[in-house]
Amino acid sequence: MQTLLQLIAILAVILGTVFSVLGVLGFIRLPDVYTRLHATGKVSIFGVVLLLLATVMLTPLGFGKGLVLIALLVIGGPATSHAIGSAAHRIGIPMKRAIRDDLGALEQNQAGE
Amino acid sequence: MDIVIAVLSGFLLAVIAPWVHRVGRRSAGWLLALLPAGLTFYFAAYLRELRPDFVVITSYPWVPGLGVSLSFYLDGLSLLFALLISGIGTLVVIYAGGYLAGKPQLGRFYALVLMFMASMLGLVLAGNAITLFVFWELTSLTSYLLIGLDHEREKARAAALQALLVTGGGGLALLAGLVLMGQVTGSLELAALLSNGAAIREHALYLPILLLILLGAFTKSAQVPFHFWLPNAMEAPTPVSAYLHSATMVKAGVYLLARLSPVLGDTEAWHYLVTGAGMATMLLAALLALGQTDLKRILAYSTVSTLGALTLLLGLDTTLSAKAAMLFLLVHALYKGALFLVAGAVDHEAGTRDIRRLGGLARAMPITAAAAGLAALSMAGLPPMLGFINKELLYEAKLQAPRAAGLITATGVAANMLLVAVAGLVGIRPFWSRSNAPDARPHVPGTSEVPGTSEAVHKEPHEAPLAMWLGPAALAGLGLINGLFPDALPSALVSAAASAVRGKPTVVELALWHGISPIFALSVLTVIVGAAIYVGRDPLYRAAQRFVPWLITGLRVVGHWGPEGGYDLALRGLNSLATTQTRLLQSGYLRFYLIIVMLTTVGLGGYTLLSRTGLTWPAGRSSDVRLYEILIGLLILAATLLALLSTSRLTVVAALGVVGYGVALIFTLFGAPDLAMTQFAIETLTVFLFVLVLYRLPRFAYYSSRRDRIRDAVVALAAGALMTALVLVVTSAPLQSRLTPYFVANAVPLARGRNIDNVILVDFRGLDTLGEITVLAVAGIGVYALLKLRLDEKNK
Amino acid sequence: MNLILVLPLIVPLATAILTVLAGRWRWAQRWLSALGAAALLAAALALLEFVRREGIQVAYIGNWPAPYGITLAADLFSAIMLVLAGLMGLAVAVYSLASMDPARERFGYYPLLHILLMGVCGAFLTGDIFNLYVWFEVMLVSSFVLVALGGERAQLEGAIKYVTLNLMSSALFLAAVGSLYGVAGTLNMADLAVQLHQVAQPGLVTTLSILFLVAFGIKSAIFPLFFWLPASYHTPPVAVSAIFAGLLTKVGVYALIRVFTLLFVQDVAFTHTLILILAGLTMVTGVLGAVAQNSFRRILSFHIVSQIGYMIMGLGLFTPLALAGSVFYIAHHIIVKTNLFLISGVTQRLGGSDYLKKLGGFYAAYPGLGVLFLIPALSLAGIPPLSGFWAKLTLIVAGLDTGQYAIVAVALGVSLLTLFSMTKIWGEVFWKPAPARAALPASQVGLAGMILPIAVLALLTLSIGLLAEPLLALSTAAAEQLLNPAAYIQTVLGGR
Amino acid sequence: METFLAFVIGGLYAAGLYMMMRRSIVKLIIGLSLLAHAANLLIFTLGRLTRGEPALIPPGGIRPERPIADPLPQALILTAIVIGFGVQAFAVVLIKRAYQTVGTDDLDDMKSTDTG
Amino acid sequence: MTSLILSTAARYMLPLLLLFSVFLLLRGHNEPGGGFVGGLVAAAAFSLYAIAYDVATARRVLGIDPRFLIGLGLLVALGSGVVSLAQGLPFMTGLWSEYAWPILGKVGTPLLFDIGVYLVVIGVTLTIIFALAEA
Amino acid sequence: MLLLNILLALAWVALTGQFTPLNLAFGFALGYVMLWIAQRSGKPHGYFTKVWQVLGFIAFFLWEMVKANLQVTYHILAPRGKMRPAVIAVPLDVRTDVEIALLANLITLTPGTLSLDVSADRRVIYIHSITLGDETDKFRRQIKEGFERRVLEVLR
Amino acid sequence: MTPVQGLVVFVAFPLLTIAVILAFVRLVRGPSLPDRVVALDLISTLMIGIIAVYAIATDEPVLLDLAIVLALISFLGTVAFAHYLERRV
Ligand code: NA
Ligand code: NA
Repeated sequence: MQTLLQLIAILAVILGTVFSVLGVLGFIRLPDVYTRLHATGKVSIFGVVLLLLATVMLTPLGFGKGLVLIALLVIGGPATSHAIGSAAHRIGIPMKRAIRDDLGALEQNQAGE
Repeated sequence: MDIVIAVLSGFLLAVIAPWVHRVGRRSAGWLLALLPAGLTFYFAAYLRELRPDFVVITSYPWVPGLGVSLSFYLDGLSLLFALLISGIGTLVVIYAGGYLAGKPQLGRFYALVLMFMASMLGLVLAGNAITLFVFWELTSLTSYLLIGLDHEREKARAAALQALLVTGGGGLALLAGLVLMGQVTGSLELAALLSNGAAIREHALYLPILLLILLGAFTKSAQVPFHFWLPNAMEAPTPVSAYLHSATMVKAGVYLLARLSPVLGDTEAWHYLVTGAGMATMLLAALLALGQTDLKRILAYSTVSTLGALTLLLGLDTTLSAKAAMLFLLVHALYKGALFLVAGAVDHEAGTRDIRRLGGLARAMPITAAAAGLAALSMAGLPPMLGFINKELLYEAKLQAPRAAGLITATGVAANMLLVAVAGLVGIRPFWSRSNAPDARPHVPGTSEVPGTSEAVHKEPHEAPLAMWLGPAALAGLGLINGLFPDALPSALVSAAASAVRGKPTVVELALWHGISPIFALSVLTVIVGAAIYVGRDPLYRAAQRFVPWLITGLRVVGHWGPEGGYDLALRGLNSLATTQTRLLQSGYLRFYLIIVMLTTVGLGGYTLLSRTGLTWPAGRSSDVRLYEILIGLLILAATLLALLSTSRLTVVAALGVVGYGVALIFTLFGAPDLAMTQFAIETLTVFLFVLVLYRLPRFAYYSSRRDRIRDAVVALAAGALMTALVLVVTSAPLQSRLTPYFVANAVPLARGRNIDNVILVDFRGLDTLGEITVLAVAGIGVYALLKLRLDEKNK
Repeated sequence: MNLILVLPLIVPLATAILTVLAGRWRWAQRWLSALGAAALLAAALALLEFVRREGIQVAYIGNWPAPYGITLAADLFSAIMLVLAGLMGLAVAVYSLASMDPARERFGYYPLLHILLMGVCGAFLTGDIFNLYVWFEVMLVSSFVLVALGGERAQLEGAIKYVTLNLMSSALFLAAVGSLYGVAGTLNMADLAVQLHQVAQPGLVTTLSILFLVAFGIKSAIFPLFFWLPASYHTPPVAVSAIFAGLLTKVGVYALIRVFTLLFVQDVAFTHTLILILAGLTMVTGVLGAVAQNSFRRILSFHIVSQIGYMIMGLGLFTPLALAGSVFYIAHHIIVKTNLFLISGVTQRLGGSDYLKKLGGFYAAYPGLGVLFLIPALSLAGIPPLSGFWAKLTLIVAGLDTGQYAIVAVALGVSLLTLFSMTKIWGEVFWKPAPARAALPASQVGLAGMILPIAVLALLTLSIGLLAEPLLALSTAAAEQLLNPAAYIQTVLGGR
Repeated sequence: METFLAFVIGGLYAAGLYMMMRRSIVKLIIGLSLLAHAANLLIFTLGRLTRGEPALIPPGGIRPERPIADPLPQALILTAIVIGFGVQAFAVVLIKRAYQTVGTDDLDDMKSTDTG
Repeated sequence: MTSLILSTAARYMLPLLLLFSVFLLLRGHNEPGGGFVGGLVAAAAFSLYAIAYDVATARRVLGIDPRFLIGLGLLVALGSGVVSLAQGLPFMTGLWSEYAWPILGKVGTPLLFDIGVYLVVIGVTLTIIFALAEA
Repeated sequence: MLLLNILLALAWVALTGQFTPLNLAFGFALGYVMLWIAQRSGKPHGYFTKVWQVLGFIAFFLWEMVKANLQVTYHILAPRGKMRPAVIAVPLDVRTDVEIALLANLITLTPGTLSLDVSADRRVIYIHSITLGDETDKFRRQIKEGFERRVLEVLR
Repeated sequence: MTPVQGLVVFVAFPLLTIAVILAFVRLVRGPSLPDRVVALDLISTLMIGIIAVYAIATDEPVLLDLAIVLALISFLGTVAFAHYLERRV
């Protein structure tokens, strides 16, 4: 049992680290703030959640706290992404290679009226 | 009655004097004069006990911690002064009641003049060097306030300030000299100083002490080159001039020289310095006196000349010169006091003090004229006045001077000739000259226009009231009576005083008639030439202009650009130095202030660090570092750099956040979770605050030039390097905390907490935390008030 | 005797809390403030009397023994300073009742004043170097707010400099305290005094002492670190200026004297000579700064700087008499300088300006006020027999004793220039006729409340001058305690 | 690690001080903030570093089981951080008000109280 | 316009944050935490509300003037120190109840002190943030 | 409400690590107070305890999350040309704040999508998508039938 | 040191730190302010991860409390940032 937990934890640490780094890579590579939000809001958070999972498994006393943290990240992360994304859109940060922008169109209409 | 009461009573009366003035109205002067009169009698009572070795010492502790006692030392010298001070004080208080009648300043005048009198008594009676200095400064101060009595006039204010600064500055030198003397002898008591003269004269500090004391004495007694303040002090009301600036205060320097001559005198330095200064003052002031047109200024310069003569005599430091000086003191006080009061009466009655406009007043003011005439006779040294006896004694003393007797005598005779002419100018001309047609002589520069003279108002003159003629009459009368009976009072008084000056019993026998001698011949010559100068002053002046123009020019220069010019220059220099310094230092540029603070820190701290500790590389600790720790450190530095360079405010705020998070991470890594937690929270809130505030502030602009930025960077880097060096040096040795083991051991058993950090915060060092939350509370109140309270806008 | 030591902290804090909670009831705030200030003075007087009779007093906060917990310690020097703080607190509290505008009262003036006093008292009482930092901050932050309270333009400009430079000082102080712990492993000052003698690198201790010198030097406004003071002290309401002028820099001086008698006496030839040089420069630059000014409070502000030079001159000379002179000087200066600021408030109220050019005619109109001005002004200039004379005399005697003629010459010269400045104010504000201008609606409301503390302080100045011995004896005793720290160390570390 | 941090601390001090010397009041406050970080890190480092072990005593224990990081500097820094926060909050608002009242963020336009 | 998503999130974050803040406060004596961090977290909760809704709503939720909290907190902190004076012990001496309370364990004046800290921190932080956000 | 309260109580127990009934009760009480504080800002809500729905929901969600991560990872590593970002308006059936917020969060956490904004009348949600081709309608259907349905299931 | 701890110290830590630095690079480069805000948020998220694995490395579960504080509070920070982003910066 202990070994199994250890194994899972090692896996979680590795995966978590990898996803975290990947998320950051995406954050670097992706073209505009909206797509970058996908990278950070999902991948990095996922990576960190995995790391937390490892913690939950390895530190018995940290069990509850790890879960609380995961919950926090999962609730807070999207709200954050949303807040930044909508703010960016409202102050007019352009989307790269966008094929459609309903919200932008709406705002233009309102401005036009 | 104790002397201390005699001295201090004046202060007490001064406090209630304005009230007495208000209640007593016209009779206030007479009422208030009761005290000085009583004091005169009190001191006169000591005359019965006068013997050459007469000394009364009383002492009360005052500030024993500094060796200061309220002790008084009454001997012949101080008694002579005390009598003059209280006696003339009586007359002046009465006189002022008439002179200043109806003026709003009169109440204040009473208070100040009584305070002055008490201070002056304290000065001459003080038996402790510091006590003497206390009274010395009080006389300067009261003089300041009295010169500025008519304070709405700018010239009065300027003259008052000038007198204060010159005498005050000298006073400070005096203080240093007195303290040094005290240190040499181990006591500040006058008696101790007087008995330790030899020790002081042989001490390495003798010359500095002498110079400091002389500086005090010379400024107070208006010796060249510090004489200029005294004529300017004539801005004061005439009773003040008569009392302070002729009879008493200006003699304080002379008193000091006389008092200390047993201690400091009879050395080469003393002879040269004191005699030299006295001689120069005597002659120069006599010359300048003759050039004046304002009655009071003429008197003032002649006073300066007399002060020079007195100083000269004390510089000679012989028994004869001491006698002469003491007698001269008395004589001068009597005739000059009288003449000043007369001048006041004339000004008061005729509306001007310009001698070119005064004449023929004898018929309208007979008593005043008589007093003036007697005083002038005494001043000119004519028998049967006391001044005659005095002049004989003066010449005798000068002829017997230990050094350069010829030169000294010649100068003395010349000065006296000039003063005879001056006596005619002030005592004779206003009363008995035929007309008051304008004088042909032009005004001598440096003496400006006649102050206090309302040119338009020419009243019809008549005799002054009793209060105003009593003083001159009494003083002039005393000059006559004492001249007639010199062996009564004057002999005893001068003997006692001269004994004090010489430090050994000295007997003086004065007589009106000494028989025909070379000295008598000199006297006669003096009077004749003096009279000739008086009569022929205008042709003489024109002749001087033609044949010795340099003399006139010289006087002009002395008047304009002499010491007084130096005073003005010093004052202007001080102001411009102050302005320049302040503009340079207090420039208003915050970064300049910061640079100076940093340079001070780096300079002093760096110097000390380098000179007191060897900067060694802390071996062994540098290797113990992990990769990710370095990365975090670099992250902090990179974020710092970003904060430095970015022009976007919110980017800077974000960068700051990264710095804070990085620091918090270091806290985390090195066992400080509480700290990290707080740091994370605070950092985020700070970012929040910055965002809240900064989004309303303008974009970052680069205001500074490239050169400024480089300069600032160098300074900042130097400061950073100092801190780095400090850390390296401190951490190079291990730390043995004296406190932590105790905290660790007692956290659970005594403080009942397992988080030692928190236990320290709320228990072991709870007081820190109490202070800390107080700071927070204040910050909260402050921010709220700053944001909500806007007086500026309300006012608009 | 623990209670009597903590009262100077509890009383102002409790007063501040109650005035905060009193919130909208302005009358309650005012009464509480005055009562609290009076209580603080009473507590301080009781403490002084107690220390005088029973010797140095110690309180172990939290009942933790020294050096582990925070120790409060009151020797004579501390007790004297506390009494002065209480006295100034009461004077300014009463003055504020008459002069403070209701808007500032509503926005926390009274709590701030009392917390300021608490910080000052804490600094005087604490026996712990880090705790000293905390009290400095309490004092500073409340002074920051008081400087800016009202938000007038000059206030804000002055406050920025005041805040920035004082924060520099705090940062340096903090770094120095951290370093001290890093070197000696302890924070209790008595313990530090013992440990610092055993440090392996004595040169490092000297270096740290320089950091303290600069940090406290900024707070006490010595040359060349004083810039914040003339930039800001004249900007807030007069009551605030007055308490600042009286107390704040003196806390810096107190700290300098404390650490350079207790902690940093390893290299006196270097450190104290440096202090002496700085003292001279401070006197001169300060007084010259004053000469260049033309407003009442600006002149006074620069004179604070100059006078600080005298206070640390005694420290630099480092003899019992010199230190006694410093203590005496501080006591004299606090009373006199606060009073002069209070008077400037009266002239401003009645004359409508602080600029000498726009003032005048006060002697003719208010001769009593003239006398009340002359007493502190002449005392400041060292005119005998007022308090300042004895203070200067003590220092001068001490300087001549040690053969430091240069500093004595500077001290004497500067006192003449001080006199020059004071007569400048006297001449312009009191003697000069009032300038022709539109008659200002000079409000006489509350004037009596403003005059009362002025008169009391003037009387005190006069009394100290005429009867200097008690204070001098007290100062001498305090100086002896300072120069023989063994008793202090023994008392603090000795028992519980 | 102490050696390495010494340089980080020096860098923070230098940067903070440099920022304080700018003419813009906004930069001034940034400088103050950096300075506070520098001071905290300085105390932390001077208290010597111990990796990982917080000053906690396990439940039921009397003493920590392993050698712990010195909690005292931590407590000092905590106090300093909090004080710094209060001061900074006030300073930042002060600067905002100064900007609003004076109408510029250029410190060179705020000299009237020194030179006026 | 306030974001619906944000305001909803804030509504659920608030109790969580408050809960956590009390947690930090109560166990600070034994584990990392304490009144200070606790107070900051609580203040963060209400600040979040001020952003997601507006300051007026946040004030209403708080239900008490934050400035009053400052005074109250200081009073509690000072009071916790004064208690021991009444017993003749030095200022701020820790006094502990002999009865062990549920959850909290034995309660002492240091905890009371920490509560004072907690209240002051909330009061100050919110005073500042509300005032700034209103400006 | 009750659910939330219990969750809070559990969170308390998890935080303190003391699994005692008393502690649970204390946590419950605390949570109640906090909720009471929170609800003062707006309208109160009622909840159903549908544990199985919740569990199913969580499983579905976790799966979607893994999918999302893999997908974005692909985009991170893949050449940029394949991205077709767009903002699409999707009409909403969910009404209450909580429903909308939950839906928005889920959308954000799952493949290729990010909630940007909700219209003022709460009838339209604007979603940013990385990979939308021209299949706007299909995208809308996915959202409505996938997430919105399940959100409604759980919350109503 | 257990294998997990070794893994954490020698692999996860450096990698995560590098990830933080990469995120910081975006903060430096921007280009837009929202990018920077996201970067800051990402950094705090990554720090939560670092703290979590550090809890494993040191076997100190109390560090998770720290992570919770960071998570809670950084949420506020980011939201505040975003909020004021909208108001003309
Ligand atoms: Na704590
Ligand atoms: Na305690």
